Amino acid sequence: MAKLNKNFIVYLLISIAFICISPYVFEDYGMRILNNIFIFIILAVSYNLINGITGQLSLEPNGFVAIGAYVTALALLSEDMKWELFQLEDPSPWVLGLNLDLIPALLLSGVVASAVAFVLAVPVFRVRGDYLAIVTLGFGFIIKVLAINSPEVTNGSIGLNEIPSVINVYWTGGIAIVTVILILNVVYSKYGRAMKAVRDDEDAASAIGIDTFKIKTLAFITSAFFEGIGGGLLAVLLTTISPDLFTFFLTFQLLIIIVLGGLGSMSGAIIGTVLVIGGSEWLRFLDSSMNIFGYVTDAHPGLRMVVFSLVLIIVMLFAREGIMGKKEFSDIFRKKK
Amino acid sequence: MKLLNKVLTISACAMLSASIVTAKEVKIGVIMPMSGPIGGFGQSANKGLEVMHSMNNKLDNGDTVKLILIDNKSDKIESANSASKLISSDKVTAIIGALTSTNTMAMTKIAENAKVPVVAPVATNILVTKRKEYVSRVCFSDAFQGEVAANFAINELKQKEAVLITDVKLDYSIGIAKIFKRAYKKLGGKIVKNVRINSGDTDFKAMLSNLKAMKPKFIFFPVYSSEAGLIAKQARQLGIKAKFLGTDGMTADKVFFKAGGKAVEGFYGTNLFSSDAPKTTELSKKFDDTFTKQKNESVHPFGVLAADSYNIIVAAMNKCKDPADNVCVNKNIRATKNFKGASGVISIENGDAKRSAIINIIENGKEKYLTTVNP
Amino acid sequence: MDFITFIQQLINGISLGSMYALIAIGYTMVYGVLRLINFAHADIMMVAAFAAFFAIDSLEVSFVLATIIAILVSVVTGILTDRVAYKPLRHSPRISLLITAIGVSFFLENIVNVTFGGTPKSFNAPEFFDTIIELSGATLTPTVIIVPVVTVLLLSILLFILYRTKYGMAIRALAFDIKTVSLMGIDSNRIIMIVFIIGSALAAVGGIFWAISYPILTPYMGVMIGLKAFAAAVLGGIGSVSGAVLGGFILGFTEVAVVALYPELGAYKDAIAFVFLIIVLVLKPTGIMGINFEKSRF
Amino acid sequence: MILEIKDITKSFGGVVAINDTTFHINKNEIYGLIGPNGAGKTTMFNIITGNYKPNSGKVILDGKDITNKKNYNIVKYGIARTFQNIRLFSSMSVKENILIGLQNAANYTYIESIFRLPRFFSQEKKIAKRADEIIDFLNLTEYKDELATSLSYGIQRKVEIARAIATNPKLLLLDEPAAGMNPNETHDLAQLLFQIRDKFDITILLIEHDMKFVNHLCDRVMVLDYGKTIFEGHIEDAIKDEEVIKAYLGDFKHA
Repeated sequence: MAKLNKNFIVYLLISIAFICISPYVFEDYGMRILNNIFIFIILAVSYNLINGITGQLSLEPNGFVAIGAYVTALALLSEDMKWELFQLEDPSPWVLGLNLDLIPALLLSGVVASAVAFVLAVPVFRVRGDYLAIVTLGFGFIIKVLAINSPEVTNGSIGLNEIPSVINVYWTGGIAIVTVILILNVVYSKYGRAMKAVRDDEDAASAIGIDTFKIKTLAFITSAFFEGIGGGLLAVLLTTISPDLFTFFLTFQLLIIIVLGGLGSMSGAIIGTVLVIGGSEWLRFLDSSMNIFGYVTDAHPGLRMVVFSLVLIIVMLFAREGIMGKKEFSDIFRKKK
Repeated sequence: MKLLNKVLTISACAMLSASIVTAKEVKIGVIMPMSGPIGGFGQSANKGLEVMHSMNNKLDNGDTVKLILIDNKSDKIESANSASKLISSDKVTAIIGALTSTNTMAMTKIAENAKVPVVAPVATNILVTKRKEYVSRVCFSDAFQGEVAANFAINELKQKEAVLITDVKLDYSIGIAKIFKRAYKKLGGKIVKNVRINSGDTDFKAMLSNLKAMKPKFIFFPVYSSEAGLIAKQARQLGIKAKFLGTDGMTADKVFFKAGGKAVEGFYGTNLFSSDAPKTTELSKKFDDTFTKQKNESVHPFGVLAADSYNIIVAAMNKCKDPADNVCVNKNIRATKNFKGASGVISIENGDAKRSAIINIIENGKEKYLTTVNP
Repeated sequence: MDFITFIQQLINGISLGSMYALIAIGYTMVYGVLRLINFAHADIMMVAAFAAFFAIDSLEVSFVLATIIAILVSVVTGILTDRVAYKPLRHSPRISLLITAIGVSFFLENIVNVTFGGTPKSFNAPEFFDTIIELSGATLTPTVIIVPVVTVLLLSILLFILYRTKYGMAIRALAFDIKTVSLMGIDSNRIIMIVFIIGSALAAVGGIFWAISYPILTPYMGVMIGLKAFAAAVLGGIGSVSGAVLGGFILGFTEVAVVALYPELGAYKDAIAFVFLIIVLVLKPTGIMGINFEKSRF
Repeated sequence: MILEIKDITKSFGGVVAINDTTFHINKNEIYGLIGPNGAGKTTMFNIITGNYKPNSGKVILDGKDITNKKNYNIVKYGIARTFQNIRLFSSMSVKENILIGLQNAANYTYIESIFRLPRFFSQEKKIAKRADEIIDFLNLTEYKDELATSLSYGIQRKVEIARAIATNPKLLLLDEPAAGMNPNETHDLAQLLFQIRDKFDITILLIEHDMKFVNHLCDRVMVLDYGKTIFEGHIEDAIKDEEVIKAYLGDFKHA
């Protein structure tokens, strides 16, 4: 434990230093990608808690991110702005009344997302394995259908605009660091051990006195909480949200991130985020026409997505441990000793 | 975190090497959904842009215009990233895009902050240009089209009772429907039924069977081509005999005609442009010919509008001493008066295009020009 | 609702339900033998529809030949999916298999997107399917008769195979216990391949019916259909072929009934399948046909 | 009397696995459950540990009826078990596996762990110390940080027993603890079980096929055959019992 902490503090200081100097190093585009990376680190690390640590393949993050995004957006928009934005129906009274600062708004996003997760846990964890995947996938769709069909709350498919952009990299980076620390705190506690036990062998875990339903629900709620916060940050970063932002594609991206990084490793989730979000920008050349040894190919929009799905399959087939396996940065140094 | 640096450096290098400058050139960024759920629309729009660019890629002062296309995968996050990249790394002077209103609104804030003009080809929602200094569009807004449709229904089709089919998943559809409802009622019409569908649905038979029992005379359905084609086909299968009026989204893709087949005969549609309409501008004819020659297909409305977005930016650049001066270019874009574009005559006021609408009727699987409505 | 409309809606429900049923069978069979939700199954249906589209539009072959080509293409895709992506993971944790299945699903969607372009394609079915038959007010097209008849026919053939042939016995045995079957000298991989062939062929038939009824194809068309068909399979009792068909019909009827009786809920139509799914999981995880999870299947 | 099994019947789809069985185990006893394959021994274990619900009958632990309790709660009442095919947590070290057994001994809440409140540290320290004690007692110190599933069979058995002891049980259920061990290892295991009984003051119920082992270890045995009790008492008497001999077809000759 002590050793882990010492290493951890070094990483923490490096990260803080990096965040502090980043505005002087990167231009706008770089900063935008960096903000994206930090938000996706929040999402990936919390997704990894339920998916990698607890071993429950849930496909719901898009739903929780959507809840978080809408709650934060509604809390930050002024009453006048709401009247102006809502084109289809008048905003409902509690939507108008919801008016908070950024931090309480983000916390509320997390709380609402985890409350929904709590309600959902009952049908989801009644059965094991694959059903979890399909129910959570369905839940993501239902959230979208609700967002589209509740214009008095969400402004329907037009969505919400003009969300005040009150964050910068210190916010996204800072919240990402806090999220990583809190989730690591869960992982390295008796609850985290119980989650891993559930992943390794659910029957044995139960036979050793672990209430597996409770543990899975805890992981699910915690993960939803931070996904909600990440969603809130995403809304503020983009300044506009609509239901089409929260499709299964978002979940798929997170899945690639944590699989590539190594299911169950928080460090892996961070590396995966940098690779996938950064790499997705870098791989843009795949979509445009290419000049390969004088032979000019046609542009193939969408080729990037083919590459990503292939990466996912190949990692699963040939390198199932991903980049980090189940290890963390600190473990690598410990092995060297 | 080193890795991040590396990735960014590599991507920067890749971008630099891709755009080695030989002569002086001005850059226009293009953000289009080339893949993802609405990738088809982006691809159609981009074709028009390519053709227009091949016809005219020089400014009056001899500078070359370079287009930098970025795929936003039909996604908001990507749209915002793309705008950021175009502005801060590629240093573009103006941006064309990003097709749908929702994706466009994800990038306008970034452009607004950087004072880079955005010209939206087909983002029709009224919010897109509202309170924006640097955002303009060449299409008319949902409000105008909704009014045109209501007027046409009452005055020309003489229909006082309408069934309204709205695609709740589509901001475009709800935008038009809302204005239509208001205008139609004002003119003495009555909406007898308001039906909601979801784009992506394929089976409308249950909904249409219910409608059939009502024996509707007139149906207004501001929806996109796929759904419009399927609704038309299934309505015919069920024996619904009503007059249908659609909007520019209906005929936006030829899949409407193909899938609809015989069922779409006699449908009315409001549009910005019709390849059959009398050519009001010289460019319109020329563009039409070149497009057909190059792409071997007829012109797509999204393609023409993308081409006109380009034309208006180029015209604005020609009026500036330094064509790369984004503030000047924006000023001139927003001062566009009676511009004779490929899609017709366009004036821009407060960022919104003032332009005439056309009404077509579908005959023999083609749009046939009926009338022009001026604003 | 008057009687004619009622009959009309009944017909609508039957034709929609049979298509869900055809696709649900594939989910239920693969789940039976591999305990895997084959996320790529609905995309195999999409591939079949595109193959038929390509054959008719570009190769300009007849509809019948196009159907055969589509079935062959989807069967090959199904076998390849199993051999390349699933077989190496037979003994790995289930989560790996599921993630791979999601990857395969995305891969198929995007490879079709890149190959054919993202614009929706219109499927040219023979004129025959557009014939309108009028029956005292209610109207039919030949599809609404052909689809349910073919579905029931295929189901009967499938049940015959499962209960009366050597391979069928092996499939059922495999669904019961994969380890024991391997010990008994049955080549389980071969049986799994047969399951994929049957499932993919049925998906192809479903895909072509879908393309005839709703002649607009997109690379992402399978996503929603797949989710609904899976929900139908769970509703009927996953692992049971007859249950899948029953579930498909129930879902089809419910969707039609909701739109017909409560038009204002029409926009929530897509959520119905998931509401079913959640209700079944809470009340009776074994589904209507009630097959015990750890006991026999089919 | 620590455990009382009263008239337990359990059937699976018409097949009776256990038929009206009654027995009891005294405190600090080592009790053997023997019988041929399919006799219902493991089913009995699963009933005691709450994995199966019996069709009728009662399980009473230390005077408390635990018949229909959930399996993870039964651990709290004081019953721990090992499995026939060892089930250690594959991603964890030996120590972590044992810490899982100490799960309920660590007394802090989820919130306390998220925010690392003081009680987290004191409790974690407490269970880490306890885990080390158990590890030392079972001579597992050198394997402490190894991945549990990478160790030899015999060691894995010991780790599994250690994990069970960590839950602080009154009654320890061992499902074929000597399976796959050579005579030396079996002997050591027997000694270890005696020590465990004495040091941790617990009662042991075990299923075993190795009659020498049972003979050496068990105070009393019960012989099950097709769900029926055919003998209960001292092992020496069991070997002489005709019905037992018939059931085993001479398996006892080696004993």
